[in-house]
Amino acid sequence: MVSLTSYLIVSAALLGIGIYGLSVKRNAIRILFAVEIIVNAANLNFAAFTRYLNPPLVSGQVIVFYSIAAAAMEAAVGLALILIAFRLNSSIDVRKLNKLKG
Amino acid sequence: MQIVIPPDLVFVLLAAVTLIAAVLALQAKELIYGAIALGISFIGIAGFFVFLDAPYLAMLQIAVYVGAVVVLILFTIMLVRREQSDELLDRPEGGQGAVGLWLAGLLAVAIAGVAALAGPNLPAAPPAGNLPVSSLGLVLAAEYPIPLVILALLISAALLGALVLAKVEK
Amino acid sequence: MYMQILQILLVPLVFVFIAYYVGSKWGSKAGYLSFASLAYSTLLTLLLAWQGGGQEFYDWRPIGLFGLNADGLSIPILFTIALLSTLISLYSIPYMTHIIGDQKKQFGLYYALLLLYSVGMMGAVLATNLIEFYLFFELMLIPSYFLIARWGYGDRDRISFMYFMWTHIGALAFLAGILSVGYLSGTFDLVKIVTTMIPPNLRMWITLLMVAGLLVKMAAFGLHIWLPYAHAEAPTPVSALLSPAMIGIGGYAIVRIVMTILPTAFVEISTALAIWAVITMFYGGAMALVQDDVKRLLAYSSISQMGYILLGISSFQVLGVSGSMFQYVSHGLGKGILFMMAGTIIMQAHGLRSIGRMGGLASRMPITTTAAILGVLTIMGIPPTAGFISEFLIFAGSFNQAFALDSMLRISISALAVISTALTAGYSLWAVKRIFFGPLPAELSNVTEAPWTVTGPLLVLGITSLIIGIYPDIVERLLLPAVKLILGA
Amino acid sequence: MTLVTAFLTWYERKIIARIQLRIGPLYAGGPGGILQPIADGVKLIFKEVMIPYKADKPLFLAIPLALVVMAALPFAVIPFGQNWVITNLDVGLVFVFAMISLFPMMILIFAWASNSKYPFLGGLRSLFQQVAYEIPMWISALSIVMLAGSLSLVDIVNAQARIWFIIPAFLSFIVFFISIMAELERLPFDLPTAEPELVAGWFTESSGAIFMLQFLALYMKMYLMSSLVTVLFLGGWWGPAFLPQPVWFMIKTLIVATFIIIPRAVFARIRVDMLIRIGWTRLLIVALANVFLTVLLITSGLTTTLGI
Repeated sequence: MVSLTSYLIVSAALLGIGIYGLSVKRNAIRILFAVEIIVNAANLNFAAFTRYLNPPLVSGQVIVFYSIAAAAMEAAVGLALILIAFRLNSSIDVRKLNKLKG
Repeated sequence: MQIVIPPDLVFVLLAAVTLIAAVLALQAKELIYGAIALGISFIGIAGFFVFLDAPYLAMLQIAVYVGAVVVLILFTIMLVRREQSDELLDRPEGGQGAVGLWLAGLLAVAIAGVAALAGPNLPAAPPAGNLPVSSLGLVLAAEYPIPLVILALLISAALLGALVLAKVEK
Repeated sequence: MYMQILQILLVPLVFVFIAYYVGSKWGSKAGYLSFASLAYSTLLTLLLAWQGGGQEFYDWRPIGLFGLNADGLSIPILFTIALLSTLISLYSIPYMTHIIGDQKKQFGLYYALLLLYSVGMMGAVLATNLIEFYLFFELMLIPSYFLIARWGYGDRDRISFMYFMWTHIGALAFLAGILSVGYLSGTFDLVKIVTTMIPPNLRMWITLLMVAGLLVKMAAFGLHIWLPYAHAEAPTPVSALLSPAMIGIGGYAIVRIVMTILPTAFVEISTALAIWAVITMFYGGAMALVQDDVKRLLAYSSISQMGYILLGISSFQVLGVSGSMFQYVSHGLGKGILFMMAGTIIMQAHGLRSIGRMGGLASRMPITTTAAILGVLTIMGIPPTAGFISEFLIFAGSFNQAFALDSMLRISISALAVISTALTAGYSLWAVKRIFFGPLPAELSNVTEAPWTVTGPLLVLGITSLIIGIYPDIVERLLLPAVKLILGA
Repeated sequence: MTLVTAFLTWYERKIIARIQLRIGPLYAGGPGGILQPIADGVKLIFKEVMIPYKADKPLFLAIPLALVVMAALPFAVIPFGQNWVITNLDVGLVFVFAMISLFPMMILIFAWASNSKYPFLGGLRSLFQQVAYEIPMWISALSIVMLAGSLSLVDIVNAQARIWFIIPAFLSFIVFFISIMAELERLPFDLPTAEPELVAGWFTESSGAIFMLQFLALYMKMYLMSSLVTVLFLGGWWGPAFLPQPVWFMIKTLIVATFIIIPRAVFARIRVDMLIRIGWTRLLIVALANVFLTVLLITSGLTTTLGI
């Protein structure tokens, strides 16, 4: 059978990919991608732990449920922000979003 | 003749698809392809959820992440598509690429290392028995009703916020 | 293993002489010897941690027993010091070459002093006897004085003298406390001293003497004057030992000695200490925010971090105290990285220390940048680094105690302390941004990445911080029982 | 499945021809025009596939296939009879909805990939419409889930052994039906493919086999929706025993399909703003009200007397 460790390793790799994207990318939409990947890595961990360590209880799944719901909102608000930033700045390069700088 | 697929193989394939798609999502030249790869990666995660006896989460993952989040992302990409310098935009500045790579690598190695270290203490196989779908609903309603309400309020707030933000001033 | 704990101290001590001789002959090669001996100590410490600790006692006739106590409280501290000094002896090879040049003779002296310094710190952590502790305490002061006076920057004679005087006066106050305890109770062995042996009317005075002496070492606000100078002007490898390893020993000694033998008196002054801690945190953070010299910034940051440790100790509660000791570990790792990072920049950019003239270095030194980001995350207490766990424990302990005492003052102190973390985040993130990102100044365009003897130690520290942050149980498992024992909880 | 689709296209032609008294479709091809779909298929397969200039080739070719797969997958959980189901998934209903929710994404990508103005506008409209109507659809199905106490389609049908859910949840049925009309982009909701405005909407640029695949997927989706209505509201396979269960299921599905088809011949197309407003302000509210109604129904004990 697949061990819990392998799930954790997959999740760690996803997290690494996400962190990489978060620290390197300049396109706001890509940054959103990276955030979603990180959230997914966390979700995977919750689901795996709840399955392996605490079978009758599904609290981990509940947290994933909340997390998915929150991710949808986050995407909606984030994209609305990106849209408005694009409208104001005609760019979604996070480096160029510095109009607030005095 | 029945072909028995070993679960390990499925797991490895799923992991490969998920991870490669995640990398592609960030590295694909065309943003649209990135979004599609992101969708594939999400579907891979949904596959893991099925493996983990959480079919409801898997379906939710597909419906919400792929069906809503990726659609929203695609939509936004198409709205801001005037910016054609995608590749230029995503070329990391200075040594950022290397730093990001090192940071991500170290983090992943550390977590995977701890997971492997703790490996002997962790169960190698899940306990027997299934998690019925209805248990999720029961736990949700019996133990976490207040977070559920807060979540609903949060969603409404986020919806209104997004509407206000994206509204075109006339 | 035969005399396992003693070997931790004895092997580097023997190598003091070997390193001196080898260094005088072959110059910087002595660094590898020093590295090897300290690495041996580090491995022994890890082995001890694996075994769950141990004690050794040797006859020391007129004074009592010469004991070495490696329990759950001292092992994490010991490990931090051992790891840092191991890595720093490797790091010193290129760095001291940069300072000393090719005067081979000096390398021997440098490594001999460095080893002696490490032995002093490790011995102080392991001591079971008050006199023994004091001796090791002095043993770590004197080599560091010579290290600063000989190879420091700037006005090094004056600064090293100031450092010596301040800490020595602190040590004397502490000595006065020790001697009175010894006189009143008739023994210097920590385990044999019981509070009741000391007359109640003297308890408070002795506690005040000891705590004041240790607070000088910890550079609490008002007693901190020496620290920014000493840390900023010491040669960077020495700063990287001074700041993360040495000053925290003050906090360790408060837990190990004062809280063990005089718990009641300590509780009485704990609220004052908590207020003092918060003032220190704010002062250090605010001063760090306005510094332009990268090493002075880190020095003030250390002051602020000592405030965290003091706050945790003053909560007088299992979570808070173990959080403080955890903070020693994570601060050691994080600040070690950051001082070594500063040294790397000084070395690679030929003495450049002003943050205002740096920028864009990420493109030239990616590994250093990565390590520095990890260090900054550790200092700020961001998961998944070790700093998160320790700060969380400190604040949890502080709030728990505040609610248990139902004291509005304490609650507001804890809340203020949490707010002060914003200062930490402010100065550290801002510094990273100014140093590593943004446009690269023209005069830095030919800076290159440091050799592996520099980047290797940086990465080792970063990974250790990550591992402890992800799996804090390896430290907490040792700390909790020991702290519970001391607090009698 | 392909046969069913072919049959459906024929069926649609016939009905519309009857209603609108068109001469051609009524008499063309074979006995009753039954060969017409086959002729269509052969023609479309042999036609050249035109790929527009600067179109995104891999996506342009892959999406139609994916559409067919997406439309075919949910049939795995639709129960045609007591034991006539490929897999009885615990979360069958959510699975169907999840697959349906993938359609707008596919269509949008395809529209973008064809690199042309009209398909893109059509794709955006399709996205708006399907996302807007997905929500009332989910919420109206919620009351069914509450009544049946399960997400498995087999359990839902079993719960209707004595009374069809269309009776206790009639409001829900109406909302659901309107929503699937919009989801299927049938008239009067066929804005994404409105001929006078957008040539042929999001499949303007498709031709030959590509067009055939899309067409196939759309009609399969229609059949899927009809069977979903049957499962959720019309008691699935239940019926008098003189016919086998799958036959009952087919008959009911066909009736639903008929009702989906008829409006095409009867109604005019509505405006975009009306469409969105109906979806978000009317249907959503009715669907939510319906949920409360169902809660009342269950708590009042009426459902137990009805024997659900």
